[in-house]
Amino acid sequence: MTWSTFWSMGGFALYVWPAFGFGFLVMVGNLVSAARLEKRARREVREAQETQALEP
Amino acid sequence: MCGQNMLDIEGLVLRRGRRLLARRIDLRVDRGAFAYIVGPNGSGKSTLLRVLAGFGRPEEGVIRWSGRTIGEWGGAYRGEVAFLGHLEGIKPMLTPEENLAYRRLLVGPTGWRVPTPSPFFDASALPDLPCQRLSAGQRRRVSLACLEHSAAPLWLLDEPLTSLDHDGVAALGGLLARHLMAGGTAVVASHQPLPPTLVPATVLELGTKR
Amino acid sequence: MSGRWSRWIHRWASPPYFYRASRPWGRVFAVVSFVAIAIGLYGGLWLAPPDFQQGNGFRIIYVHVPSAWMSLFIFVFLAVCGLIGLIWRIKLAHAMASAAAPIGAAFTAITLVTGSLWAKPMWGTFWVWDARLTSELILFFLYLGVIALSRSFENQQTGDRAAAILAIVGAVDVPIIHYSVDWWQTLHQGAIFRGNPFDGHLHTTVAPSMLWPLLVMWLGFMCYFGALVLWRARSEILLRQLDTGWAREAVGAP
Amino acid sequence: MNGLLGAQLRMIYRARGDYLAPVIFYVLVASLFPLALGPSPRLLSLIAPGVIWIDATLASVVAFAGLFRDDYDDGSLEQMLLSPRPLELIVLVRVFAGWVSLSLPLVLLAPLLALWFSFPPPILPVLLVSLVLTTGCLTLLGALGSALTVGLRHSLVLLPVLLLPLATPVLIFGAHAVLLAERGLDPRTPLYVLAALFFLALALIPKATAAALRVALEV
Repeated sequence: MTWSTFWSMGGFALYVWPAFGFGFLVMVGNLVSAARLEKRARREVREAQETQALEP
Repeated sequence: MCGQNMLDIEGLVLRRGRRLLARRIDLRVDRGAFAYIVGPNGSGKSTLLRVLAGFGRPEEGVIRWSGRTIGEWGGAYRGEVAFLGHLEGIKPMLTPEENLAYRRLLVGPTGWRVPTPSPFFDASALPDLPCQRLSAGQRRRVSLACLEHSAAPLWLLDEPLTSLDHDGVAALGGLLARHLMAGGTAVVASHQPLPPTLVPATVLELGTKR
Repeated sequence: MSGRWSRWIHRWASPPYFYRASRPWGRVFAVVSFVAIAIGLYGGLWLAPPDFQQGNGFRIIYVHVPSAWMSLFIFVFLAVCGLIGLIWRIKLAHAMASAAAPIGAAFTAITLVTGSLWAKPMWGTFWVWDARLTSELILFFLYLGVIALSRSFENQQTGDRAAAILAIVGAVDVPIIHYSVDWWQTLHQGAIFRGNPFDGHLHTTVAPSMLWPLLVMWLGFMCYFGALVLWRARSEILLRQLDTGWAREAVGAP
Repeated sequence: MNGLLGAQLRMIYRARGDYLAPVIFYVLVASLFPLALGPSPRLLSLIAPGVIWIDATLASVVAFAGLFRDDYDDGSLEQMLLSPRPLELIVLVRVFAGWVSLSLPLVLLAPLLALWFSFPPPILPVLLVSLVLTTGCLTLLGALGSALTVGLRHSLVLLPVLLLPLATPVLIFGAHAVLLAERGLDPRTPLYVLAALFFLALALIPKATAAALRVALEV
């Protein structure tokens, strides 16, 4: 397996790399959405504390 | 020890959505007596009655009926309770008589009894039309007629007086008095003043933070 | 025995304990998944010899097959969490389910896209109503249904429990869908194409040098799912316990 | 239980206006296909099984979206859940009444559709049997969908998303039973599988529907 055949994937580069690219993109996207979910959760907990603090 | 037909609520904390309602509720209603729940709108009256009927679970606290918690009662608890909510619970396309017959099928032979000596709310006295064509007061009378036939010992009534006329309120007074004399128990939530004949064993004020 | 077992469940089912204890486990899974995927890619893309029939195009199976497997596994995971949540009323189970659902949908999407990217060189079109791709497509709609249902109630608990019921019924239906789509495909076998390269590959004895990267990738994806679902579940359990004391401390201390 | 069924059927008869709507929907959609694809009998008979089954599936979603909605709105759902009788049985009676309200007209209309789509008459019995089993499964699924979304206002959009993936096996076997019959092949295999699916649904779905109703009222 030389570098050149590696990149060209024996002529299938047009299909192999987008497939792995899409897979990688989605799996990283999952991480981003998980981080955003955590930020939202922490924010809502803080908001809940404030509203609770206001009530007598 | 809790006697037969005795409702005992300890340290009940109710939640609606994200708000905790009222304060810890402690209530004991003996056999043959009823509790009267008052309080402004949104103070949790309806939520309390729904939780007592098994719709929804309290955040904390224990509800015991005749010595056993609702969890211990399990499915059998359904036969013990008659619940009258904001909604009448009757089918608009059926006539009053047919609604009574339908409720009898739902409740089954054990949960049904013929009111003696004479019914306070007589379905046959109402016009024989589909209930959707009756007035709100008449529909309320149909659902109270269904309640009258219920053999369930625990009655949970949420705003039962709405849209009742003067002698309707008196009739409800008589109905509830007869149920209590027969050894039943009840919890009533209402805005309107109760008929003078009914004296609640305890009055629970919801909505004020102790 | 059952004492230890139920103690283990009660310990893990308590949200505060889960919130603290799941963090180290999440890190372990993350490291293992990173290493496994790296090794799997190296094995699959570099070491494995090209397939005599499909040349290097077959390498797409190293992302297609593990993600297809994950999409099925996670749906069963949803149903099991739903069952636990409904029967024992463990709030954490519903949090795990609503954490896992989007990940499962993502893996199903990966399967569909990589599957069609594989179909193009083999049959000349991106989409082929092949049995596996079709049932994967239906599985994708099942995922969307479960996620949509769980988010359409303003009372989160009702949403969780309704989605749990749908996930359980869906999980019972998945094998039926697979069987019916397979039967449907054999009926129309002649209509679309001669052989089925998917089948050709998986049932014949795959050379070991091609097989081990597949298993390593599978391990990598499982650990990736483990790390991610624990991370998302921590946020989901916070969202379900906003007014509790432990949530305050958990958020207070970063 | 037969009393309960009698009451349900009387209710359907009384409110027959909104129970006929799905049937009219079914016939209307079926009549659109010749307009869209041209009247040639050969083509129509080719696509007929697919058209009838997709049409029946959509009609059942329309028909059963509000199966429990009316009970929820007028409060009788609360009384149903408080009834000491097993909720699964009450749900089953409700489902059977709903099935009668949709599938009986559909089965009676089958000859009309056979005419429209130039079906060869000998396969009408296969069409009827398959239609009865298919509507049976679809009614059960519709009841489950209605119970899951009973508390929601705009469930007509959500319901198809929930139901159609679950209904695909019924669609495949239902349509292909008639397809095979049309080609003169033996349609018994898909019919047997369809019957098996129906009984599986009959065993599982009422339990799930009862659980969904309890979830909706937080029992």
